[in-house]
Amino acid sequence: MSKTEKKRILTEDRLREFLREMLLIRRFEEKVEERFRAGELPGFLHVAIGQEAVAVGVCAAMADGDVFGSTHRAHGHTLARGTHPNAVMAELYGKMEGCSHGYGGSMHLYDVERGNLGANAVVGGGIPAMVGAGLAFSMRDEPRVAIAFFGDGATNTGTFHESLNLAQLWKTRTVFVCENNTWAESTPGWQHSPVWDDMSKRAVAFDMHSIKVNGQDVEEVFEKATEALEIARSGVGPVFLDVETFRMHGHYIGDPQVYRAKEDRDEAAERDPIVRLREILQVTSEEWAALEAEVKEIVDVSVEFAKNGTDPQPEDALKNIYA
Amino acid sequence: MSKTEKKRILTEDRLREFLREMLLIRRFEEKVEERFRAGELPGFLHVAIGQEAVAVGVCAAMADGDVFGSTHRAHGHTLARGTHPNAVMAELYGKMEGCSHGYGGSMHLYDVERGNLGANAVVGGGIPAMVGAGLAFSMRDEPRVAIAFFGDGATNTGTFHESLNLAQLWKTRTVFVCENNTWAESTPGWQHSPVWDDMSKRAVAFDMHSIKVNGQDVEEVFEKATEALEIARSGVGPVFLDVETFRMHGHYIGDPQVYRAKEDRDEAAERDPIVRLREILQVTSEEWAALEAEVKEIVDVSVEFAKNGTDPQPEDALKNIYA
Amino acid sequence: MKTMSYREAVRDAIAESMRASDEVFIMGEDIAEMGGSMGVTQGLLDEFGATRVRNTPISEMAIVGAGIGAAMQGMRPIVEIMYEDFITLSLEQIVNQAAKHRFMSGGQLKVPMVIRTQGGAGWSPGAQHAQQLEAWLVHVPGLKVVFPSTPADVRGLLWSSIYDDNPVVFFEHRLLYPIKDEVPEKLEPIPLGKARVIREGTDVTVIATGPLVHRALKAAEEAEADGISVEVVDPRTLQPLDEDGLVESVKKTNRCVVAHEAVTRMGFGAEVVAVLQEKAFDYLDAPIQRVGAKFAPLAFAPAMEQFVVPGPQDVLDAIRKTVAKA
Amino acid sequence: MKTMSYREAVRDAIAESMRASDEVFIMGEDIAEMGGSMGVTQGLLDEFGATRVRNTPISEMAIVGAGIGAAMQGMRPIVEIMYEDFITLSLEQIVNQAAKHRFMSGGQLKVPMVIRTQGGAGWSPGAQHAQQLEAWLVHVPGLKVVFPSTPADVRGLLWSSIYDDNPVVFFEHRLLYPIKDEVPEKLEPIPLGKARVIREGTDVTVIATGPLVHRALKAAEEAEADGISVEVVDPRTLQPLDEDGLVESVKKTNRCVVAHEAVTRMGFGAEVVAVLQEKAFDYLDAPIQRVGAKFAPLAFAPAMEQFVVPGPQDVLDAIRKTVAKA
Ligand SMILES: Cc1ncc(C[n+]2csc(CCOP(=O)(O)OP(=O)(O)O)c2C)c(N)n1
Ligand SMILES: Cc1ncc(C[n+]2csc(CCOP(=O)(O)OP(=O)(O)O)c2C)c(N)n1
Ligand SMILES: [Mg+2]
Ligand SMILES: [Mg+2]
Repeated sequence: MSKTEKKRILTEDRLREFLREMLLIRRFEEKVEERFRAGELPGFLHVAIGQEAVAVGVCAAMADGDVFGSTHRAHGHTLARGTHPNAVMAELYGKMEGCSHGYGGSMHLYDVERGNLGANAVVGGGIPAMVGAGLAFSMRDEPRVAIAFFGDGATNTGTFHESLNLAQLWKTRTVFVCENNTWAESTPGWQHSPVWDDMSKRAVAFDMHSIKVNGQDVEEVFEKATEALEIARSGVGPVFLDVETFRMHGHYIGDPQVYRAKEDRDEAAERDPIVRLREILQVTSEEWAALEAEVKEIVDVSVEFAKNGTDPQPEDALKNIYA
Repeated sequence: MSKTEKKRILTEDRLREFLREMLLIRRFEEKVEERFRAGELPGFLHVAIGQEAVAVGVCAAMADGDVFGSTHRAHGHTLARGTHPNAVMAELYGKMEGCSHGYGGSMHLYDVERGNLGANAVVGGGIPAMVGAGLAFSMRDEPRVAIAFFGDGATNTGTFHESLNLAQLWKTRTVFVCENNTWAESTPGWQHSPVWDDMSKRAVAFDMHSIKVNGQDVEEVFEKATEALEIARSGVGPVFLDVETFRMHGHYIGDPQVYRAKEDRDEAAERDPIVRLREILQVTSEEWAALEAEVKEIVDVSVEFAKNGTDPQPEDALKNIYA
Repeated sequence: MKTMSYREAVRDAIAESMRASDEVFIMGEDIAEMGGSMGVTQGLLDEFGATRVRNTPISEMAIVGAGIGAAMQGMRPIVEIMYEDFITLSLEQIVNQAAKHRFMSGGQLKVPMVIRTQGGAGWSPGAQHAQQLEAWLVHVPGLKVVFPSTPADVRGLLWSSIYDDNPVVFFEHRLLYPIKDEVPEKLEPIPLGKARVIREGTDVTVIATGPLVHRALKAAEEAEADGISVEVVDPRTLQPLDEDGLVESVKKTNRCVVAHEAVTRMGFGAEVVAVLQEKAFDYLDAPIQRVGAKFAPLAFAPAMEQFVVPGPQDVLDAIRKTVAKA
Repeated sequence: MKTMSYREAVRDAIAESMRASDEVFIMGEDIAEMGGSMGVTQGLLDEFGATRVRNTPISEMAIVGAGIGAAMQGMRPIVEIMYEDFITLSLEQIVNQAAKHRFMSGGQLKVPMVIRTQGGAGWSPGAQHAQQLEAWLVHVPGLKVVFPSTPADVRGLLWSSIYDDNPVVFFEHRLLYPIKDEVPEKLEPIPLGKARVIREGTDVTVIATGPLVHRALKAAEEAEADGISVEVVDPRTLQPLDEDGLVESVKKTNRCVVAHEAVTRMGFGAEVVAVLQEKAFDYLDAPIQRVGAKFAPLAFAPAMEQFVVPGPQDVLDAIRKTVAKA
């Protein structure tokens, strides 16, 4: 069955909206790369170029009141869930207008109002909290779901396994989104996991319902995420989304990727989810140019916004430690 | 196929030897219970009454040079591997003649000469060291195996999962012996694991070879352990032994088991591995009485030995901290 | 006033808070049917049911982490770590997650949870069931750390910890559970961050925590016979630390002993010494003496164990030493 | 003498020991093809192959635990924990296992391994990639703890740590890696447990670790301009601690500042203060000043970060304060 023939549950408008969001994330992250290389951004950053369809598809499937936890690679999830690009960019510049008010940085993007309970710089570290949030929803019988994003590398942490066991045991309202981009930093899947092309086995070990997802197809991501969220929301148990995706760039910005074969990079580039959707939607060059212009404007504005943002005062460093 | 018809790979003599060892462990542990209740033994202790066939079968399958790590429930493994009952009992009494010279106690029995690298009071805590020992054997291409004993409860620790992943990934010469007695302290299997009657799933998640074992049948334990050790020794990869067994007594000595239904205790008692083997071997009452007498003598002597042992000097507490 | 054991006082604070608020629930290994390995939570399952009294798998990382997530969603979880030694497994969650979410989010979140744990030597538990690790947590901004020594204190402080909007690591001590003492008729919250003068005196201040409070009281009585008047102060909350309360006492007595069961080296006493020598330098007539476990893992054999763990005699020796100094 | 960066010095010690002994091997996340997240292990894979230079899964518990098992079997593993913050995940293995096997077995076993890790603020890594946690390990009998500040020291001390028969937790610092300095032509082992006087002086002793050694040297120069003669001493090994070496210096100068990048509260400095106030009480003319990070997780924005992390100015202020005291 060719992709375009597939029965569509999404309207073309909705798909175009997805395309716009994915493109926004892509251009945003490219700008971040550029600004980092220009020496404007403190710390170190990870972009998710190539993985936009996962962020957009999963976040679109969430409902108001759902919450999620992300990883060191969090820009896409955060933008896709509706945090304004200005707030994200301002955070990367360490400004008070940032979504974590300058306290967090790229690896600690929060937006609690929109259910973003935090990106996490400890691999696997954010997963159990989503079990606990899902537990709270179950205990109070609220139709809400907690979503944990993490990578293939994270499935090697003990935290991950303990979390899955607990979630399945207690039937917490949790969805686990494993973004398997086949890399953990410089370590390829086959060097970190005996079974690295089928992460679902790690969920099945706990009898957890698992769904395989092509992470380059935003429509499929959306459909399967919707299904997963419905199941989890109903209270019958958590769901594992085994998402196959591609990291088109380095692990961190500036990563020379000495460890990665050129073919692997090329392959990743060929699976670009944006190119794919653009083709499916048969977007004309004019439409595309308009879209690019619109997105560029938003990204440029975000940089301006961020640069004009307010630096925290030194003494602010001692605030927000205790409630 | 009835048990007695089964093709026997062990001679009757060897089986009788197993019976003797199992009985020795049983009577030893009963004596330990008695002496603990009499207030003679410091600390707190866990007996493995009902699980003797696992200890005897697995340890008999080991070769010189093999090593193992045990748990808080370690008397059986230690005795089965050949540590003298005197040395074990002396350790429980905290004497210098003890197998850990009074530094360890029941939960920290060591006998490095016989490959016992230590019982561990942290659930799951001893598992990764057996991966590392098995790694050393692989790196040096030595035909030796490292065996990790642990319970069903331990399979919920992150340490366990990380260890299995690493062992399988690196094909370490390790055998994992999961003694599933369906209890983690007071917590029944169904309260701690979504899949609690088939622990092999947790190994299969890493593509590890798993073998199901009836832990009440010492012959089967020996056969399957032998098979597992052969595989691991050859270097093709680690093996998981999914052993079903029964804890006939409480979690610790003195445990009133308020949490446990009478039926469950009765069922456990019916699966007594010693009674079973005695029947299979059709041991006569006279033979049995002789065996009991022999074993009783050994156990009684061990208590005498232990009581007459040397108390460490207080200042010895500051020795053996650094090499 | 009525009488309660330390164990009952912990249980009472948990039960009262669970009666008062649906948000409070408790999870941990073997806390339900069995009532906890120390019997602390006995009866709670019957009263509150399995939804709010949750037996957990042996997953020290995930249960603390689940507590964090539930706390972020407005619950007030109490997570029990059966022995302090196993808190080593949860530290990533406690230190990198619970302690920092509020800060890293720039104040958007709070994590109101209590991590209860216990430990302690003196009954031959061996090297992996007796460590006292409270000092580690005191090093971590974002956490509160409580270590009460009496039934009344543990009851009032646990209540306050449960209703504190921050992650609180709450240390109990195995040998304190059976201790009985008077407690207020009705539970009275005790604010975190306030030291308590347990015994007044004029010649030397003993700042002690947990079981050492009781050992210090014994030592104080013996010292009294020698004509040495000993003041015993229990910080109770180690973070935030009532520095003023401690300084005040030392300014009065001019001599000080700091005592805890944890290993002396890099133990909580080091911090107390560092604070006092700075804030009360001119008042100190003698070096502050530290009393704590000798530098060794805990051996099993009782004779060795006793040698390492500080007892009343060690406190008394330290008192005498500090008083002897001209 | 030749010149090496701190990074090269670490690499050189590893490579030399791997050349010298088959038992030495290294494992950690991304240490192979990539050469480590800090580039420390670059080239080792090429020289020693994938059997001895092992990329690992993200399994901080298992890789330390595997190191323990290999060490028990006569290997000398070096396990790298990419950031100190993640050592929180390995503590059960380090503290309950590595540190105690020898003791619990009554001397039957030894665990010769090195756990290398690094951390440090000053480049906006955020709250989960910058903690300095060396104090925790100093609290644990059975471990040795090393924290070198110069290329020569890191080279000689890492060699000694690798050949030490005990588990050694070896702290490096992110900002030290590029620092270049003279090192001996041929690697010279430096014994663990010996402090080093880095700069002689007579008015005040600054005891500093890691990056604070360099910041203290800057401060010392500025103080010199004010006529204050500063001695800078680096303990280098925190466990065992060269107490005599530190006491000796303070007995000479009568004043002391202790400085590290870790949070001041319950930091390593507290222990140093506690030791010195006891052993050099009569020699101290002023309270010992502590310099360390302020009590906060590390904020991302540079202005906030700088405020929290101690710099040369903080050391200088402390020097002035201690000298000002009559
Ligand atoms: C516990 C822990 N160990 C190591 C690291 C360093 N680290 C950061 S990202 C990463 C790789 C993560 O791989 P994966 O989970 O697949 O996510 P991806 O980077 O592919 O998005 C590593 C090892 C960390 N942040 N946390
Ligand atoms: C990490 C850790 N958590 C909790 C405990 C307390 N504890 C001791 S034994 C035990 C149950 C272990 O169950 P299992 O692994 O099935 O072994 P069994 O007791 O059945 O032999 C628990 C919870 C511990 N020792 N270590
Ligand atoms: Mg990945
Ligand atoms: Mg069990």
